[in-house]
Amino acid sequence: MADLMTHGGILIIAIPLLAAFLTPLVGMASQRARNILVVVSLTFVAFLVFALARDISINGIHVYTLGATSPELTTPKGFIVPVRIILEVDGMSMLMAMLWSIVSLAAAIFSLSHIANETGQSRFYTLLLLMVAGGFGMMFTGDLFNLFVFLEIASISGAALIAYRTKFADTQEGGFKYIVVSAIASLMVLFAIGLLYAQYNLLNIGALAEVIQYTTADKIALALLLIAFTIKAGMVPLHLWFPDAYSVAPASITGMLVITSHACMYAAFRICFSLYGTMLDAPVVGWILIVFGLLSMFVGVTMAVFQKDVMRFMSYHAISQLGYMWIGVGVGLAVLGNADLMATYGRDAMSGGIFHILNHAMYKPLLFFTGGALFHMTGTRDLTKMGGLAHKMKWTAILYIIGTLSISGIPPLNGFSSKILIYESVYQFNAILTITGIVVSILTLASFTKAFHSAFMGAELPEYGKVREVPKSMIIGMAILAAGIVFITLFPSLVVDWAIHPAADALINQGGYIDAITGAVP
Amino acid sequence: MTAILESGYAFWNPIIWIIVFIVVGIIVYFFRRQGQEEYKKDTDQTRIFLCGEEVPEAGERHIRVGNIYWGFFETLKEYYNQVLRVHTGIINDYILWFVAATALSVIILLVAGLG
Amino acid sequence: MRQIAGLISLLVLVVFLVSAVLLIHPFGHPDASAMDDYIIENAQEETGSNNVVAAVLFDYRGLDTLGEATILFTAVTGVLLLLRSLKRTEEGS
Amino acid sequence: MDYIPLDFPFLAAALLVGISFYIIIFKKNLTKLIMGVAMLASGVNLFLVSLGYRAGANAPIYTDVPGGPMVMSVPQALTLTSIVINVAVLALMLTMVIRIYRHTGTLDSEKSRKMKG
Amino acid sequence: MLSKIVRTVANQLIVFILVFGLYIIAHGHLTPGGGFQGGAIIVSGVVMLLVAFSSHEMKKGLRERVLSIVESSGALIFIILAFAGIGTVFFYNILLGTPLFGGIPATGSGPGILWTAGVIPLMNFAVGLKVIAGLSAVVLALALFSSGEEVEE
Repeated sequence: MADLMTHGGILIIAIPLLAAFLTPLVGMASQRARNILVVVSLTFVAFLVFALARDISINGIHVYTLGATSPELTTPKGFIVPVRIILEVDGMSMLMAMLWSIVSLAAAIFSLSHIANETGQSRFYTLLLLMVAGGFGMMFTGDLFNLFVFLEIASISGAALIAYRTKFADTQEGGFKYIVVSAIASLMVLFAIGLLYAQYNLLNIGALAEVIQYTTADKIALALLLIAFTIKAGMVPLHLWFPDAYSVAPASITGMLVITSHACMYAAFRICFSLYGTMLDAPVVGWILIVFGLLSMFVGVTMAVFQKDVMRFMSYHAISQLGYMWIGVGVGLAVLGNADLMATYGRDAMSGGIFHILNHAMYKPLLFFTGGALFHMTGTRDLTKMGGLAHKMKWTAILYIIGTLSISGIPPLNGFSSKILIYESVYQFNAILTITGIVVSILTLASFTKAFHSAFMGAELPEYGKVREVPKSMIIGMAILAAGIVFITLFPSLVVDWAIHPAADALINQGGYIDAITGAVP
Repeated sequence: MTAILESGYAFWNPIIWIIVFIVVGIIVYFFRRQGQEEYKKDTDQTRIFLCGEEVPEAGERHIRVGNIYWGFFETLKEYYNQVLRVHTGIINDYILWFVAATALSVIILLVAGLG
Repeated sequence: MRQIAGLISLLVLVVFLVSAVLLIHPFGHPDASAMDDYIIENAQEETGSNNVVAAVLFDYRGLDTLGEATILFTAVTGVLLLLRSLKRTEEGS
Repeated sequence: MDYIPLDFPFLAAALLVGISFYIIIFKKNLTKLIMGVAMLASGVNLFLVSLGYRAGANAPIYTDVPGGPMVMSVPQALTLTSIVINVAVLALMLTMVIRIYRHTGTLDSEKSRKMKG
Repeated sequence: MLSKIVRTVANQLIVFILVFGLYIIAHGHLTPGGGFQGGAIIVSGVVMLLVAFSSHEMKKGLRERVLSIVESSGALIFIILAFAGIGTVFFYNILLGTPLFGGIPATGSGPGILWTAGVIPLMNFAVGLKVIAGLSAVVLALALFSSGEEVEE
């Protein structure tokens, strides 16, 4: 077990990769064996993630130097800077990895029935596993160029999966928009990495953070990195590709894309807090994040009320919810240099923002899955054509209600507990933020009520006479996420103490992140 | 208690809420039990009564999504016109926004560095 | 309107990119080179490879190369997935 | 030549990025847009590989090398990785464009769009 | 399908292209080149054949399914070689110092010795295999699709 944990970080990345390379071969022999391989490998990875999370909460930051003679040997003997790629896993990466493991497992189980009638299933699962590996790589890596590589893995596999249903024209369009935006954003990330490399001859985030000067070239690099990750996360006004791509993907993939969006957000936070950290002009960058957050919250929700396509409607809500996280973390960043304000409300705001990531990662994929269940049964995403489906799809309707109450922040569900943390702490920074948040929350409830009414309520419609409940594996996929929601609802404090505060502290404490790389120098 | 969430100024306990919900549920159930218990299916007891008018078909009875919140959209017409103008759906515009945002944030970062 | 906004923001971005590349070290004379010097000195001994670039690719930065091979694999899978024939579904439905 | 004045390779890379952004923003043809992305990738790759150049140095390969300083090897490895990644991206983009053309019969980014708002 | 002259010349040339590509792959740890570059050279040969003969003819000898298996195997060999070092650390060069490719050249300039560099030549071969199969599959699939033929699932 201790050995397993020494190699935990890389195993979590490498096992999905290994499974992905095996999937096409196994799939040629037997479809059933392939499905078992996918689910078993993802379950094993989820187990490893939780074991590693426990290990990190006891032993602190996990460092793994690839190809060295020992995993802890971050810099070669008698040398000052790291040369090899280093995986660095702290509380924040661990939180992201935990929710990614749960959502990817749920999505894989959901897919078993959801795409059962399509061709090319082996390739679908291969890409799904590659996307999982790419996401874990983004969360765990401590190296800038490696971050770029894993970002590309996640985006390319995501784009191919979005376009999976090739018989529709809009899927191709959505996939194309996604891959163009991803390619350009990641090339700009690469340009910024080049700028940093040219000045400091380093690629490791921790080692760079120690020597970074915040020169003019560094500022330009920061802007390139920040905006590139912002467009990948999908914040207003850079969100335009977001609903196009999310609404056409198979529902299981949409649920996973939400988390890749969170992973890009994580990368942006990592750049701001761990790479630039105290060198940063903190209030300015904090306000940039807050403005993105405010715009996303408001424009996202008002556009969502307007939508008639159920998946598009939910993707605009995803944009709106991302805004809460950026506001929470942005307020934390704005007071980064000020220890007093950080203790008064900065840390609480960041905890709220990060807690909202966790909650959103549970209820938004759940809602996308229910949208996918509706599409699976009715064959349309158009809300105007739906109605009365609760008569036939009771479980879907119940799971949809859980998701709706959670996303609108109705007590006692988990969405409320993170929103109250954000409201109370952000209020002390600037009252407008809280007021916007509450208004957006009300509009969210209103629009979800509307969608619930038009899809589920009312008399049974004659054209949906043949509709029945979705297959079991889809229910299980949704139920995993619903169980997560119920758990967080019942034990908010447990979750906050065990996962959220360590994550927030890991971002705030830049010194700890640097020390894990360079502190071990003899 | 692992359920109580301290947020600096207040606390949040889902258990209390759940207890309240259960109590309210019991009360509601109590009142509901006072009512008539048996209905005969497919008689006038279970049919929809609409002031004696003829009840429309299921498809026409359902309020479709486009008709909900009509007043809201009417009030915010100006805003929606502006916002929808941005959502062109053309991939070139997406990249234009990206370039503009990058340029703007570089300017902001450099100007803030001067002052 | 769109033309003007596009041109202005493009111009601003290019100006900043040009100034950024002029602000870093002059071409051919890098300022810092600690990591690369270490690799050039020790690559032969540590990896046994005469080609230092191959040593970097497969040893020092092996995970990048694994990722790169994975991306190629992803793209090939994606292309074959998207170009697949849809015969079976058409027969089924 | 052991010294190239005025950082020409860097400038060329930055200008290449600018030109390709112009193509991406103003050309409505999807194939041209892909060409723009390819040029953008070339610009970034040129920038990366020129970062590691040292005036008058050899390639970092010890097989029968005449001696003297060597250019940095990490940027070359990064560039190689980046080139392969961009090949992969281009292949996928072209596939999608072929599919879009099959479905809509046009390559214009405005005419072929199905989704807006 | 192009003229007979082109087809004959292409048939002869492919041998040289294969040999050159394999040389580049095998000497990846000694001279400029490696798995990706050599693989790309061989794929250029495949493209030449594709131009000379039609995609329809090519499909008789080169099946996407086979290419897909080869590609997966290449990727598997690569990741298994990386996994082999996990007794120490992932990506640790286990073959260094063993008789198989285990030699370590003298520091500084010297003639290239093939039996050096541990797992690096093997990884080069794995990557080469992957690139040849993968890019050939892409080119073949695009050619088949644009000429209106079926692409295997």
